[in-house]
Amino acid sequence: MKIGVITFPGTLDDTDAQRAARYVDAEAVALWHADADLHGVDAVIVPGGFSYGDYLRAGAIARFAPVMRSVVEAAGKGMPVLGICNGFQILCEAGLLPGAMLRNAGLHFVCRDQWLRVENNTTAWSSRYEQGAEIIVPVKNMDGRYTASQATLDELEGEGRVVFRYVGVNPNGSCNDIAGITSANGRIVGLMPHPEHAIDALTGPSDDGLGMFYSALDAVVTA
Amino acid sequence: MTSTQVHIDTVARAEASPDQPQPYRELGLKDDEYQKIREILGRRPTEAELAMYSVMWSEHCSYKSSKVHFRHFKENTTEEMRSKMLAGIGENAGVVDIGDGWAVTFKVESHNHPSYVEPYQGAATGVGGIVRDIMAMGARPLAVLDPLRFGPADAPDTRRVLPGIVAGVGGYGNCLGLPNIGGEVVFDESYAGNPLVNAACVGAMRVEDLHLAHASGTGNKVILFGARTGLDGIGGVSVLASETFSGEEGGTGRKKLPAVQVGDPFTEKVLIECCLELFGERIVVGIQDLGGAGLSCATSELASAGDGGMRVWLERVPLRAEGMTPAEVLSSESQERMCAVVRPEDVPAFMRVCQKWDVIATEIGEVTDGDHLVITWHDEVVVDVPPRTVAHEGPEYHRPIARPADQDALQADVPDSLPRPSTPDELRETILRMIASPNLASRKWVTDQYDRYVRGGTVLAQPSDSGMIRIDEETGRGVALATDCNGRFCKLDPYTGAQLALAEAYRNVAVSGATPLAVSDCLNFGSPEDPAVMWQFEQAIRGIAEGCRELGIPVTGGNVSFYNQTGTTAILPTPVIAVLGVIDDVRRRIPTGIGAEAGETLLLLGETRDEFGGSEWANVVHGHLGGLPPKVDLAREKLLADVLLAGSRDGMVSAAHDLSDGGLAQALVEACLLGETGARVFVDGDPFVQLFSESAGRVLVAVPRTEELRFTDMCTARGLPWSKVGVVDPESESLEIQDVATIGLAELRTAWEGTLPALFD
Amino acid sequence: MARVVVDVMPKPEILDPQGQAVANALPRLGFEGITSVRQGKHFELEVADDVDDATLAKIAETFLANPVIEDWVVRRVDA
Amino acid sequence: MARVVVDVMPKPEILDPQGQAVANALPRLGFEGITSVRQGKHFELEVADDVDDATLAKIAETFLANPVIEDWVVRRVDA
Ligand SMILES: Nc1ncnc2c1ncn2[C@@H]1O[C@H](COP(=O)(O)OP(=O)(O)O)[C@@H](O)[C@H]1O
Ligand SMILES: [Mg+2]
Repeated sequence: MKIGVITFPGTLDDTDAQRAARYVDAEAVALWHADADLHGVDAVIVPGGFSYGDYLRAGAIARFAPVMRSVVEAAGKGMPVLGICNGFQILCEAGLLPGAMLRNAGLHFVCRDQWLRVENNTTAWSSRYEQGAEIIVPVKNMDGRYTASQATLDELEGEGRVVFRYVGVNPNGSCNDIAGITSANGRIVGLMPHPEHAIDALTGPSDDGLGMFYSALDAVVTA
Repeated sequence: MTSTQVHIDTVARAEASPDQPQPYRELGLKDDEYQKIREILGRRPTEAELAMYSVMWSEHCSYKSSKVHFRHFKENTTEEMRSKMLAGIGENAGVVDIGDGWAVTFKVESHNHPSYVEPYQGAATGVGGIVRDIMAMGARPLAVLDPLRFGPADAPDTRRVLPGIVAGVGGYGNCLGLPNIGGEVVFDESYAGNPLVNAACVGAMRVEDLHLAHASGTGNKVILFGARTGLDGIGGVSVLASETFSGEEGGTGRKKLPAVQVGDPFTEKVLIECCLELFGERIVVGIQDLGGAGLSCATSELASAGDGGMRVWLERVPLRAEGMTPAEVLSSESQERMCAVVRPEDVPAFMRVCQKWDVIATEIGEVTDGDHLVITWHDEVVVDVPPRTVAHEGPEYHRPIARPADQDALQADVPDSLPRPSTPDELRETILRMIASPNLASRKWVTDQYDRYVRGGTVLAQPSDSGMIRIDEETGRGVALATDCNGRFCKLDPYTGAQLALAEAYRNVAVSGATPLAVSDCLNFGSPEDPAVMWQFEQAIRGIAEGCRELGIPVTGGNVSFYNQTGTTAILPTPVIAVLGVIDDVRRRIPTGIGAEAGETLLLLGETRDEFGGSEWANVVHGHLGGLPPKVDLAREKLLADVLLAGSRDGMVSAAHDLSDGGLAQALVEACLLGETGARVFVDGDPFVQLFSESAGRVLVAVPRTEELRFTDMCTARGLPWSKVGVVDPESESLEIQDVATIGLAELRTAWEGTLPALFD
Repeated sequence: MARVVVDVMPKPEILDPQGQAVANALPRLGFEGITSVRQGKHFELEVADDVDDATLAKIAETFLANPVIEDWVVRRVDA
Repeated sequence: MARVVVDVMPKPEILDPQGQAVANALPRLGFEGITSVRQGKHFELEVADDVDDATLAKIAETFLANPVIEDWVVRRVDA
């Protein structure tokens, strides 16, 4: 099982996402933004960071990278894709997921250990969790306030496509406390919190994030 | 020749017009300094040379007022201490060997004055600058810390300055992908017109990859890479360190435009990755960051530290602005630039790596076999100087030193007669008031704006006593870092105060289970032309140097920031000390919060005396500063560190928290809130003294019930005083201090965490 | 060479905490009478003469603004 | 009620990383002919009729912009 991890200029959590892949015994494959070749990976992670500085708008420039064309194409064929934080923003900008991210309601960068509820455990990235499980994972971002038109929100809620929801505190003013959503087919997931920082209680608040990477293994094997 | 070149001041022109008046005073040079330059060159300097000397001979770059005092460091560094250093004072940053083939480099820098003018960008570029210092050693930057000082928390200007500075530190560091693992936030009236923004960075490399900033090897190429050079920050160094910085216009040496640069963390992130790939290819002979004084500094320092000769074609420098003069190109402080020395045959490989990362790289010069730095601008010589005279042989002053006239009165004004709380109600009230005071309240509002997780190696971060990162994923080897300084103690007695800062940072590292190894400092003081300030400075530096000798850990480098004052009133003397420690396996780190294991016993290590001079209690409750600071006992600090290390090695300690500002009460509240557990505590003797004294050399530890005897026996055997002060009570939702007060955790949390959000949201 | 300005604003129905923060701060600083503030982005482009309005519209819509959350206006101005 | 626009731009000699990022990206997206981009902030204020130009200028200078690194323009527009 090979999990590809994309590096754009300004990507920060690529080594962490690679480490997370290795923790579940997957092979982590580094993918370079300028190289359209996905090098035979079975799943792709678009990691966090500030691609191109996020100077225009989070994810706005990265989505045009050659590698993203290949990701969009592979996703169309059902490859599991996970967008974390800036990766989530990029997937939204690329149209793989609906909605957009705005500046946090508090106007500050927020880094905190965040409780999430697993609202949908049928996606490629959440099948290892119990439905309704509460997990603690770091959240850290400047532009994490998920927003979408009312119609889109209704659709997401109606189809059970909200995968993770903030519990307790909503750290950024996100609509409906949404922390993460999925595509209609459950193969693409984007979330603001960082499961790759919750793979070991030594360096994170818990190892609750590992479930997402294990889920991807299952998704690939059973696909 | 184009028309713009007609006005260029060349060496030939300088020789032909020896009497042409030059604006050296406006550039911050004194009459005798200017004369000295003329003597060195045997003629008047060109405009470009003048720009170069003026920035390099500024206080900030030349350390002209402080240099003579550095001998204390030298004289107090034993062979044994020296043996741990791979690079020391004089290099971009100190480097220590931490074992397993790893070298670690760390340094603290100040960016005080720009941060007052433009809080966000001033702080941001402060972080950017220190990170490049670490890169210039060949290391990968791994984490940052930010010791900060502000005026009164409720002053209107603090509301302008603090949020901007915090956002700037975070904005740059977060975007760069460096976890922020510690720092300080301190409020005092003396910083009102002059906040302190110190920034520290730590990085690591394999020992064999250490790079020093030397340009050697005739024929080697000098390559400038990173951002384009623009008109920003010109003359910044001389202005920011100039005696006339005080907010009012019109002084000499002050330009109309304050020198503030805008940082571009994205470009710096790419530059880091590019540099690391270049280091990996082993094609970098020498490297230097461009910080204050820009190319003037980089070229003269590289040449001076190497064989001495260098030739630079200045017109090749990629520019961002039109019509820049050679003097401007040389002194621009545009950020996110580096300068490397590369063998000619490696230049193509160098360029390939830069291209991959979209980093602009330009060959601007080469190493020559002469002993002059020669810079041309379209074939005309604009600089021809012995580089050592620019970079390393600047002026050196023996400033007058005088113990302040009011020092005796200050020390005589002891806090003994200040009314103290005595009834349980008063004590309870005092506890709540103290933990909510700006200097003791939770720093969460600040630190939640910093990414502490990025890179996945952060083992401890705020609010732990020290930050800790894993360096080696295989072995678990890591480092801990803490910065501290209590300026109030330093004001009362700068020698002891500086040693107390050293002791506290040392202790903070030790309570995390790491072994303290080396020291860096950032010495923030008022004007060196004030003999009273120079006395504080000399006392502090001697305190640090002699303290380090006693602790057996070397000072590997540091930074001096003078002219921190509002009008003629200096800031509290603020020698910020950073201590670096090593831990062979981060898995045995000691956390700060208690209650990880059921039934822990709480022990207080060390002795509590009636010491309230400079204490936070005297400050908060009485607005009083006087008397003497607490006694410092470095042998005791060493013993404490040894005991904590043994306790961590043998699994005898499950949590530890050092006692400092606010004393035992503060430590107990923090330990409970961080561990989210209650505790029952008993204090012997005068409860006020027990709870609020700030005696040094004390640590609160939690030990599992099963280890209690073994641990206390060890303390007794080693001669470390200890006393049992309570037990962790996971069932209880409160901190119960027998015969004093029982306060619910929720009430404590509201008091402790509410202050900064109320002030700054 | 032509000069083009693009202003990008959060859509009216989208909460604009940045603008709100400015609005809230003004009375504290002693400025009364500002009833609402919205904050957006302002771009100034130098554009070759052969870049037509359709291209500019495309740049704004696909890149400078995100139509999900933002409105935009493109204006040519005299240099 | 009056409508006031304030545009705040980085001074020409000051680095503008945001504008630069946009300018560098445009050719990659297939848009040629944009030779320079600067990015700043655009504020839209609703202002009571008794707020005079001097006050607006003061707001812009002391609060919306930092004169050390930014220029600004204040304009009244028709509602
Ligand atoms: N500006 C800051 N940036 C990052 N961490 C900070 C900052 N200020 C304080 N901290 C962290 O908050 C915690 C409490 O700070 P402090 O009370 O100064 O600790 P101590 O008294 O142990 O030195 C520490 O972990 C410290 O590193
Ligand atoms: Mg401390």
